[in-house]
Amino acid sequence: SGGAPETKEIVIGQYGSLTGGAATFGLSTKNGIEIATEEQNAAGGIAGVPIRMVLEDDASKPEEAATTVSKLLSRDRPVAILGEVASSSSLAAAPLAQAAGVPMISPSSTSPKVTQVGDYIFRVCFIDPFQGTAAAQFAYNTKGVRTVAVLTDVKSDYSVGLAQYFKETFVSLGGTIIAEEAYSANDIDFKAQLTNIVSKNPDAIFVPGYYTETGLIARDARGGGYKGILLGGDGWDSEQLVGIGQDAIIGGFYTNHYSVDDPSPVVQDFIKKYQAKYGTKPDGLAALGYDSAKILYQSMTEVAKNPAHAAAFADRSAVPATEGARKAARAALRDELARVKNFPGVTGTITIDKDRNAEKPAVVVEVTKDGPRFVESISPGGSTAPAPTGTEGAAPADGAAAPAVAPAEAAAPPVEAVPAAAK
Amino acid sequence: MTLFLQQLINGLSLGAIYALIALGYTMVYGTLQLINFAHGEVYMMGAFAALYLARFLGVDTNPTIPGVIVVAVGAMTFCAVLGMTIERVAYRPLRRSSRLNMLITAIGVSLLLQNVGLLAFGALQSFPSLLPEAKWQIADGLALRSQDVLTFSVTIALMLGLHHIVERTQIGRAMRAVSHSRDTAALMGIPVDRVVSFTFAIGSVLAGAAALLIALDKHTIRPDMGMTGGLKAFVAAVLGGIGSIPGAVAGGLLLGLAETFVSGYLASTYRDAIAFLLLIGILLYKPSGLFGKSTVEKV
Amino acid sequence: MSILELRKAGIRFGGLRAVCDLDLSLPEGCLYGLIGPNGAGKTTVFNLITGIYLPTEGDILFQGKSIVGMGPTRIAAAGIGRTFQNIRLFSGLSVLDNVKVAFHRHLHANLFEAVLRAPRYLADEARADAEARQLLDTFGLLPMAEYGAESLPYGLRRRLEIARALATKPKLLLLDEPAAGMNPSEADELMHLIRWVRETFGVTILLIEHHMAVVMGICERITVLDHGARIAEGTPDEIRKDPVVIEAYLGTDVHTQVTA
Amino acid sequence: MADASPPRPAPISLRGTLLGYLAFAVAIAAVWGIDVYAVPWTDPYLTDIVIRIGMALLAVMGLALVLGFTGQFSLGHAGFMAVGAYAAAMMSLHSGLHPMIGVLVGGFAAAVAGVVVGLPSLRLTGDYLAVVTLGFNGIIIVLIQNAPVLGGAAGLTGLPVATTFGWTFTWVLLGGLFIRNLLTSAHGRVFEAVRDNEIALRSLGVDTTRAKVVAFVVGAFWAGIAGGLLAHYRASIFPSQFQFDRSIEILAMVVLGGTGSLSGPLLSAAVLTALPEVLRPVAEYRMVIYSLLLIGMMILRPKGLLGGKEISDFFRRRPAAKKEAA
Amino acid sequence: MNALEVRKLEVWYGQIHALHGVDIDVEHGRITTLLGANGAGKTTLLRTISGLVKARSGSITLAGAPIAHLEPHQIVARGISQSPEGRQVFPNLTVWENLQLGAWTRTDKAGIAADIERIVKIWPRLGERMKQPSGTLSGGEQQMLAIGRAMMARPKVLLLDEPSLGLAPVIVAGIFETIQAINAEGVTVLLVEQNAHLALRIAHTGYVLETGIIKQSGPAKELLDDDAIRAAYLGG
Ligand SMILES: Nc1ncnc2c1ncn2[C@@H]1O[C@H](COP(=O)(O)OP(=O)(O)OP(=O)(O)O)[C@@H](O)[C@H]1O
Ligand SMILES: Nc1ncnc2c1ncn2[C@@H]1O[C@H](COP(=O)(O)OP(=O)(O)OP(=O)(O)O)[C@@H](O)[C@H]1O
Ligand SMILES: [Mg+2]
Ligand SMILES: [Mg+2]
Repeated sequence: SGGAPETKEIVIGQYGSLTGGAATFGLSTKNGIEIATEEQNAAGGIAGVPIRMVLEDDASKPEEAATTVSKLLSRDRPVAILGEVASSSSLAAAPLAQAAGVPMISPSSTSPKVTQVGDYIFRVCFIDPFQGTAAAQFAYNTKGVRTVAVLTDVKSDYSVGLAQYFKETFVSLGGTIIAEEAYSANDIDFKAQLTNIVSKNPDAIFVPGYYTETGLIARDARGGGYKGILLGGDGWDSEQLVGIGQDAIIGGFYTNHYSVDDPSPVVQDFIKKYQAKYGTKPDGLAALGYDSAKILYQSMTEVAKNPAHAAAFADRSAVPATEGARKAARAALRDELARVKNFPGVTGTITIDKDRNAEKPAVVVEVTKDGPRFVESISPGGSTAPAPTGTEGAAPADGAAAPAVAPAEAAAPPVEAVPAAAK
Repeated sequence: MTLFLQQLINGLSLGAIYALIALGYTMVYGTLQLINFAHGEVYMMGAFAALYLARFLGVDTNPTIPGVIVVAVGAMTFCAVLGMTIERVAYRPLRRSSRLNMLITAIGVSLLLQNVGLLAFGALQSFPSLLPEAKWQIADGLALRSQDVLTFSVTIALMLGLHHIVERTQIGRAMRAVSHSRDTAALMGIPVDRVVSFTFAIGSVLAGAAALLIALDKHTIRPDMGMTGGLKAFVAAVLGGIGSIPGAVAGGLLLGLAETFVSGYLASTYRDAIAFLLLIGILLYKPSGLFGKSTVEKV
Repeated sequence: MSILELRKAGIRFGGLRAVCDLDLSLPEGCLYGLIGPNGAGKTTVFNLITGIYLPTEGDILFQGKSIVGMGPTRIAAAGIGRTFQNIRLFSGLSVLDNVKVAFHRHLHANLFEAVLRAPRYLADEARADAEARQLLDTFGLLPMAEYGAESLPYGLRRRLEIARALATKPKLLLLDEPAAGMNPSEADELMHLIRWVRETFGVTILLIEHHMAVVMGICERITVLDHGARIAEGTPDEIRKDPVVIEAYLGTDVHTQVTA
Repeated sequence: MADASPPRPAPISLRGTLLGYLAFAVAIAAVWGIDVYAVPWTDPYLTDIVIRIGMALLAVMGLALVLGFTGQFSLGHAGFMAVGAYAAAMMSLHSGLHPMIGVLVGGFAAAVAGVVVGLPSLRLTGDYLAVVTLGFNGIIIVLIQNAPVLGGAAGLTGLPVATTFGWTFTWVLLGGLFIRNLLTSAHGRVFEAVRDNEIALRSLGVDTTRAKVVAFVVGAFWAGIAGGLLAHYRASIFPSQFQFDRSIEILAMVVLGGTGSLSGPLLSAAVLTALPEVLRPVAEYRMVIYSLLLIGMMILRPKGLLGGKEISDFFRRRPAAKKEAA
Repeated sequence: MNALEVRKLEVWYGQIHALHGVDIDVEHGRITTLLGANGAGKTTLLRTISGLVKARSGSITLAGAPIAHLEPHQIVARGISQSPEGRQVFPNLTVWENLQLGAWTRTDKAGIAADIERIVKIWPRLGERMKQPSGTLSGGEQQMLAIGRAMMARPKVLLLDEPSLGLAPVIVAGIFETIQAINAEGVTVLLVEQNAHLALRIAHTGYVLETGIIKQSGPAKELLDDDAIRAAYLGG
């Protein structure tokens, strides 16, 4: 590697919402990625070359997300790109990464459309159809819920999507949706909708929104006299949830990527590091950020076993001669990412499927005074929860008591339809 | 019927919140003809000031009446100082230029405070219960919460107090005079700068009061709460006839009721659209708002 | 034939009858004065004629047709031009453009021709420019054609308003205190100007004025209003001697009468 | 105040017009020349910023007309962009025509929305109009969010990508020429007169409602074009892109550029679009600094970046102020 | 002793040079009038004295004390009040409220009420319209209000900018009498007026301003007889 720059480094690009409406999510993700990168560099980087993370803010706007990726691609020439949280931003930027042949891993965009953009686009989170299905199965099978009211954040594609998949599965299981109401992110008052819902007295209320509102929703629901089950998705995951919802949210359930009380060393180790560095417990987005970077680095380490690829990773010069090598290295990285199997992540054991989505279990946790408590783990498809490397990412904390609910049929999380699965 | 009454209570309680913030908007507008977009952010800052003050004094874990009063007064004072500072630094240099310029500066200040808030306070924080909370079950499916009663009564009391100040006192007359022409007001011997400062102080104290009441009700405060709350309050103030104090309250209550009843009886997915449509309808019918005096423009 | 006729016209503002039962008939081509104490309702009469206020009673006919309810734009288009007691210029426009705006109704080119600079538009524009400049020249404003209207001193703003009203090519011109803010010499000059305008453009003029020298000097007939109602009507000489008018309006001070 | 006189060149000559057309043709040729010969060799990031500036210019020129010249306080400009964007996107997705035809359709759709909003609401003034247009913006977003055919909150994806440098700036030149010519024509005078004194204008027999609606519709049309281009820029659009904050952003560009100026707002559109890019190195402090700069610029240049003038004024020799009282 | 002295006053509006080294003495307890054509700079001078326009250079003293650096409201507090050109009543405030604001610098409630009485006596029309928003008054009524409002401050020096503008002749006579009466109570008056005849008749001293320059000055009687002035300002 004669013409290489004096201080060798491998550049990874990252874009996310550091400002704007989704800033808190972007910042969590950034923190998780930062820890992974520090770990990797402490362990010698990739084949001895340190990683340099170039971070760009997209102000929570899709078209700016595309601009940041365009900047990353043309200025920083990264080996791979991490981002975004919001599906809309990932969707706007992904075509650029795809066209440039640079692998992009979204930590937490759950819209199925994102990875459909092309074969360079990956994700490490489960997708909405799966999460919706999981929540519906939990409600119907585990909690015996038969009637549900759904309260959706109409402004959020995440919330609308999740609600949609939940409803489809829940109905196909035999349940009834007896009320559908909506709110908008940033609302502070939900009494009107909940007065309606409570008057119908459903067994459960499914609230696929972000913790910022769901805590308040829980308060208004309980304040309105509701006694049934409150149910949600990974948007609930935050240390703040109980502070906002107080007693009202205690006893609620939500599906999540991981559970902080999971005793597995991968999880506890991550939590410890995170807490030491940032002073709070990591939320799901931080964990996903961490996993996305870990998977990337593992795959890069694998690819870098080929010295030509290793050299190409560290080389950012625009000389056409090296361009081919860089392309080849990134293609190899893409292939490697597509092969990821049973990766022991904080957010469970991750396998990248043929659609470049993460096949992994969801966990259901209960909100308690002392934080989320693991209830059960739900695996996708027909696969049993794998536990290969001794790090039982998805292992139930309180023994085998909680059943791993598995849909009857195997179905790779399909693209537009819900797993025809559960019936 | 109980459902209807419950929704009515819901609507009034939401409306009182809008009204409370709208009062501050209207105060400043009445004097400066400035839509003070930063008002929402003063309100947000007031909420965080109250939180940190409560934590600092230990009132959050051990609420006492004097402690709560200190927190309330502290938060309102903080808002007053912040409001006057904003006026001094960002608006006063623009006195001589158009209202639109001040509007943009206001937007700039609003963005600034919001982003500073985001960096300083993080996403969102829970606000402790400082007052006892009660709920009266009037009938099955019909309940009234003490917070709603508190917010509503404070709003009405403030409205009456402000109305008195603006309509019946010399300083109130001076505010209205300044709003028409600063030069002519100065020719009366009115110290325009001081009147404007005073207006900002009052408007900001109102923001502080609103922040505290809402934080005590919702127990959540966030750096972007000014944006949404502020926007709704702005709409409420205009609907009521901007510059009119009873109008701000009427506008706020109407907006709250509209949103609630649309959610309750029509479709919550279309809530904002239908509520806006209603407001547009009202404005087309009464082009200067519910209580707005059609600006006296004699030809 | 009378070009303008008010028949028992009137308007109330709340409890206040600002104008009531007013009959007024303007012969075509005359120069007619409307005077009366402050608050008598003179400006209100103008506002009724030009459609800014809707009369609550009576009828207003212009060239024999009722114009009640037509709205200011259509009434102006029908041929009634006016100036305002509180001057209303387009402060962001130049003096020249203030006048050119008034030609707008007489332009033939549509919006797209204007944008594409079609020949028809260019012809329009050239014509408007020439006519506007000529009008400004007449009013002694040509040297200031390119200045912002805002920077004109008070007296010249009044002149500009008259020029602008004339540019609409009205058949009836309503002037609300055109000599206000002018000193006697300037008022004198204005008097000649108004007379000249009437002769050159052949317009009928209805004039509100408190400068008695001007009113008495040029008006052929005068109506005197008080409390919204007519208290006298006649030639300047009759009016000057009318004891009711003297009591209510003119006063006995020689100097104010002659020179005010 | 002597320089308050607007720089409208007196009568427009045939020769000037022909020269203007020639200059326009040259400019179009230059744009496509750059598109073909320079853009492929340019840093895509730079091109990206330039294209985003182009789209901002189109949105801003419409509002400059409505707000800066006609004095109508509209807070819903992003709503018209949304109408344009979604109309264009639906055309492209379902008709198979060239995306630029979709963009044109988007412009017309926004213009129709302009009539629908403008006719009833333009009898309101000032802040009341602002609230109504803001409400319209809100309604549009809610309708899109609730329309499954429009993708709802998840937006529309898989649109053809067609917004290149060449097309963007072809539209910018067309829009710029259209609005500049409109403003320097008799209609432009009427717009400004509406802003200055509506009552006086009506007393001159000019239909002020019509004038306002025309300004509104023209403004909406170009906002719609901007929206259509945005839809075909990144293959996807989302309702969240057209919310109130976007309207505010456009408003800030117009006011910072100076009301009553066309090139001022265009300049500030470029500045305010590029500024966040320039501020990238400060990462999460970006918006803090951005807002500080916005406040600072407003205070230091209260009449707009160009002080209420047009760029061309700085090149034209103005007649010396020979102001003497009469 | 002069109540008001203006020395070498230079005022610019941006590029426009509105006042060129103006010198004026307003004698204590007298009526001084300022004549001049449209745009001569009369209003500019009054606004500069009141502090609304800041001079580029020159000095203004009130009873010997410099005031040019003061804010307008401080100048009012020192005893100079003004009835501005174009009336400038506060349209949304009632007549009574306008008058109250005129008395901003005062605290004697009884005195204020008495002064309002006095004004109503001079102009009964205002009394009838006490509760009406002043924006709906006729032009002349607004002018009465503007003068009355300036009197409410009980000024030492009263600046009047075209007080007779738009008033009915019978009222004009009354206004000039009122000005004389106010002056008789010891208030110094600086009067800008287009009605030069009347102004010169009640004034003691006169100044003639032309395009920002004082062209002539002297006892009012002399100016009244001056041929050039007759031709320029008094008409035929
Ligand atoms: N829009 C209105 N609302 C209420 N009162 C009004 C309105 N317009 C006019 N008035 C009242 O009507 C009366 C007549 O007013 P108008 O302006 O016509 O008087 P004017 O004869 O023109 O007097 P001036 O010579 O002083 O201008 C006044 O008393 C005025 O207060
Ligand atoms: N705000 C302003 N900006 C620019 N120029 C101004 C301004 N105000 C006045 N001027 C100019 O200053 C000069 C003096 O104006 P001023 O108003 O003092 O005249 P005036 O003597 O009061 O005239 P009038 O009798 O018409 O009231 C005029 O040339 C006028 O155009
Ligand atoms: Mg009048
Ligand atoms: Mg003057």
